Amino acid sequence: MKKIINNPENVVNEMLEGIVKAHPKYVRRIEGTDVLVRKTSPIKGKVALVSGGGSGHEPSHAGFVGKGMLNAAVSGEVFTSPTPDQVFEAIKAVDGGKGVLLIIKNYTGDIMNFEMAEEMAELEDIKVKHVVVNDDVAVEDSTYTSGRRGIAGTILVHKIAGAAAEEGMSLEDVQRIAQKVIKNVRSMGMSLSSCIVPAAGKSSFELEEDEMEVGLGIHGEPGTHREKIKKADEITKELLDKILEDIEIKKEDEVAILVNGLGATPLMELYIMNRHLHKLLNDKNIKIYNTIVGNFMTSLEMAGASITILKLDDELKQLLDSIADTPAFKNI
Amino acid sequence: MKKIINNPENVVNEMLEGIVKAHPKYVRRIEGTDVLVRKTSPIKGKVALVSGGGSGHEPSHAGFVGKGMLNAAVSGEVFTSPTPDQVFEAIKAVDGGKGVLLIIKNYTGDIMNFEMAEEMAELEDIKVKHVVVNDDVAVEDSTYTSGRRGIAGTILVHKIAGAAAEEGMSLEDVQRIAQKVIKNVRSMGMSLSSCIVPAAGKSSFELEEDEMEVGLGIHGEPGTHREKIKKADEITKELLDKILEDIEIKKEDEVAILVNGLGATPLMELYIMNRHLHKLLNDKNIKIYNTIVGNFMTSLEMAGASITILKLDDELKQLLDSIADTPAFKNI
Amino acid sequence: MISNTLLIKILNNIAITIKENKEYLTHLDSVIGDSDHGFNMNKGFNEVRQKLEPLQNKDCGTILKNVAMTLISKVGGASGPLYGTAFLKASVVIKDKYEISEKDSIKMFDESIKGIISRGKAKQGDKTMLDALIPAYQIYKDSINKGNSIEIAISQAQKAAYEGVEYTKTIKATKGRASYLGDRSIGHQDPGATSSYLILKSISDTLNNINK
Amino acid sequence: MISNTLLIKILNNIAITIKENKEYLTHLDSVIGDSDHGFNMNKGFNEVRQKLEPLQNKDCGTILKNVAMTLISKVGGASGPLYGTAFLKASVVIKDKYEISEKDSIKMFDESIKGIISRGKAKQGDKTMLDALIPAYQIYKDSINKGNSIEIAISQAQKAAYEGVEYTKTIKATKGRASYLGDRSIGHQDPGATSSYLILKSISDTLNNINK
Ligand SMILES: Nc1ncnc2c1ncn2[C@@H]1O[C@H](COP(=O)(O)OP(=O)(O)O)[C@@H](O)[C@H]1O
Ligand SMILES: Nc1ncnc2c1ncn2[C@@H]1O[C@H](COP(=O)(O)OP(=O)(O)O)[C@@H](O)[C@H]1O
Ligand SMILES: [Mg+2]
Ligand SMILES: [Mg+2]
Ligand SMILES: [Mg+2]
Ligand SMILES: [Mg+2]
Repeated sequence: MKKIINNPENVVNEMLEGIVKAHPKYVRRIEGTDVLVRKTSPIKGKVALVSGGGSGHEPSHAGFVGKGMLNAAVSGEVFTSPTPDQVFEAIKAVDGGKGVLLIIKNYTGDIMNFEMAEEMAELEDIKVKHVVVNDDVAVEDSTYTSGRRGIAGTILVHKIAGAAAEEGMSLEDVQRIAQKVIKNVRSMGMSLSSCIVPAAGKSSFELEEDEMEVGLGIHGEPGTHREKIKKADEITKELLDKILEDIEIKKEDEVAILVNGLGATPLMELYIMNRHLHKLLNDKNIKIYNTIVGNFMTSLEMAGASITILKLDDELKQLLDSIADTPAFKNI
Repeated sequence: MKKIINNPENVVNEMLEGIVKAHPKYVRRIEGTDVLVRKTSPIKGKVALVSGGGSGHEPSHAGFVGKGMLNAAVSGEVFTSPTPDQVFEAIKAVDGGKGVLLIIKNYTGDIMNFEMAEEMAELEDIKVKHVVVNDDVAVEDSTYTSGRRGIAGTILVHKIAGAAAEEGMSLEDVQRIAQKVIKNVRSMGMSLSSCIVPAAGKSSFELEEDEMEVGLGIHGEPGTHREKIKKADEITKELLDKILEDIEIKKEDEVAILVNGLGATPLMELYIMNRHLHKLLNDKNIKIYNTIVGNFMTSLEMAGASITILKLDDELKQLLDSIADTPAFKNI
Repeated sequence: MISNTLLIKILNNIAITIKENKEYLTHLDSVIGDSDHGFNMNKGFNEVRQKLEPLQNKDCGTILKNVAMTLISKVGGASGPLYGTAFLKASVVIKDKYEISEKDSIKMFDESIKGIISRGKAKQGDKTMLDALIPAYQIYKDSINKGNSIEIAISQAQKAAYEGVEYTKTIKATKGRASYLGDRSIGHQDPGATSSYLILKSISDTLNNINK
Repeated sequence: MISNTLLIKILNNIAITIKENKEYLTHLDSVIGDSDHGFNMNKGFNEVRQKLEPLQNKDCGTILKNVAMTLISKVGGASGPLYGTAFLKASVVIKDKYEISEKDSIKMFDESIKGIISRGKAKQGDKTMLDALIPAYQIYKDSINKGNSIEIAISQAQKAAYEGVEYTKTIKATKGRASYLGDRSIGHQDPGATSSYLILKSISDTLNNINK
């Protein structure tokens, strides 16, 4: 295992300390917890957004704490949902009287832990609602599975719901907006290499020199299938096709796209994918309103990428455009 | 070679197309060249900044084209300095009458090609000056070497000289400021793995599972020496110590620090280094005015990191604080 | 009959068992999950172990409630809330009691499983811990009802749990993280079913050694 | 005497030689540099080759000037400006001439090297292309001055260049990218010296085959 770490058991704590030292104008840590909140919390009269999940997805989620996005991020161990008490601490720290929206990614563990926190908060009369992001089309959404996973599309939920909260909308409205994003966002990923969970010390899976794993999540879990590695343009098409099988996007529809790196993929490769993604969408007469390229929802040192497509309407467009100022996502 | 690319010979061109599609509000490409300039160029009455170098260091340099930083970025082949005609095109496209400053990293090839472009521009009566960034303390700066290399510290030259240009300073003043940054900035890097130049198709060097390469540059060249891999805190100390051997930083001095990832290093690890870097500097009573953590000057899919320290004075502090709005670096 | 002192001993031994199997559980989770089951379970039970000392003379309900809260706040992931809920439900059955009777133990087992089901919405055959726990519970109940001692019943139960673990190898996961693998999950044993088996096995070992 | 037609042929063959040695040069550069020497040289000379056709009937000065400009605008890195400058300086010597005399050729070689030195500020012993070119030039000059033909002189020169390449293995790089390696550069041959040798070898092969 080649990592710049000290002790696998301390990575989350030391990382959080490093984040706070890097971004003191944005975040502070609730003492005794793994919760980072905006420097000035709670903010009165504004719905607060709390997200989180296992660590190892940096800059998710702490990197998105700031104006126009999250109020708090809760970090679990690497790839492990945080515990309910931690989420509860986050809720208490950011509630400004107008209620708190939990943004949960669709994993059994995340849902159970966040819901338990919600139950705890309700006992203390804090208004809490939640949404579950499930953008990953690799997994079929049926009663015979745990449903689609939440992956990179989550960033767009943070951005847009965050903008809605910033505008002073009610908890119900912010939840409705978040749900609208979730209903219209889809992602699909692939990877060229596995990642190494620090505490496990070895690769989560092995790939041959000429293989790629398609339809994988962001926790080092294997994907839906394995293929011979293809050219960037073919990979891009394969991911997009799978997305468009799942959601109807018509000619003249407007979309936001996100080409997300999983951690070890050079930006060069993400831009090469982006180039072809634009071509493919242009060919279909789908209008690209907004493009985001970078490492936003990573999986430690995994090499690979995901594509996210969000179908927009006027309300979503306006919220996407509004100002965001967080360590990892800024919109001026 | 595992990469999301089409053809190794087209990576730079396709990447540049992808960048323009991703950031149309920031950059456009000068047709027939590998030069990206600000969307609105030239800007009258303002000194223009041109930087560039081989590709493979993304987001350097195109990612820093925008308000408060560069006016143009010239991209060579992977790890190959761009040719003089390309640099000349950039100069012509951005000169707004107040002159152009070339920001060159100290490599034989970069210097020769940029200087030839400067000679071409002078023939056409465009006022051009240049500075040479040489922040890498791994290499001794003596008459028996090519001198220290330019690495991640370059970003701080872009930021600060860019701010000076934005304020309307003269070419001489912008050059003076850039030189002040160069005089006060030092970096040192290490890596856990090599990178693969697409056209070469295989790793530039091999490292054992328990080895790290110390003092290496950003072109996949081997470093000054090899060591057994150490803990993050020890690595951080080793890099910092080497920097502080080279530049005197006294108690109460104020510095900006940059913990830069080389491409495949998870942000988690950069933050863990940042945590200890803060501790080490605090212990020495050196004041950290500003912290930047992320992938800014990369080396394709190399795993590793560098530390940069910039000694500040009031003028540099004010320029560092001013607004920047580029695809890869935003300061609100 | 299980006294509060014996309960403490059982819990201590479970923690040791989990620790010994940390790498094993993580390895199983790396194949069809995300490589954290061993690490997280150990983190939780290690904390449980450290909390046992001051609970020495407390009633069994209080002891188990503390275990539950510790697991909930230390394990995380899917297994944290599930095991936490299981222990919490069991603790309610023996609130204020200093001894656990045979009858109590059936109820505790039953309530634990119900808790896991209501929290996780899974059922037998989904390739989860339930595939070890449900058959184990059925044998346990039958055995006690036939008049067997807790020692004998739990020994039979852990064998059934083991078979349940083996059974998980033959089926496709339809709940939890392994479900993303679809058919590719077949052939691999479920980490949570395995930790459930290890817990029952540890209880059985403790009880049967003591009585020997 | 080298005619403009023969010059075109020489340049064409250099381009072929560089193409054949693309991987080799890149490999050498991967050991002590940044893995691009073969790729870049080939990119430049490939472009040169495509430009030769319309230059067929031009004077030698024009031909070489075109080669120089192509290398400068296509190769990049350290070798682009250096080889570009070398060809540019050589072209000046034979401006407007349709034939290159023995005496011209000495002057061209000399000016090329001076151009490389003034552009790159390196000297013999720095482990660069100069370590192949300078000894080659000295032998070449002596040989022509002794009354030998260009064919014989260039054949001796390429051998000296080869020895220069071998010599680069024994010394530490103090210029260019390999200098960052310090003592670790010792034992490895310089890619630029190697490409210089290959160019001279290719010229020699072309001339000596033709005259056979
Ligand atoms: N809905 C569920 N009901 C019961 N058990 C479940 C459920 N989902 C997952 N599990 C169990 O949890 C185990 C995984 O636990 P763990 O690795 O700690 O959590 P995570 O999957 O969040 O990483 C699985 O092997 C399975 O036995
Ligand atoms: N200052 C210099 N003078 C002469 N030759 C040089 C100089 N610097 C580098 N070289 C030559 O250039 C070669 C490297 O060329 P190349 O790999 O194309 O450029 P880069 O080092 O920019 O990647 C070296 O092997 C060396 O022979
Ligand atoms: Mg997990
Ligand atoms: Mg190069
Ligand atoms: Mg797991
Ligand atoms: Mg090179």
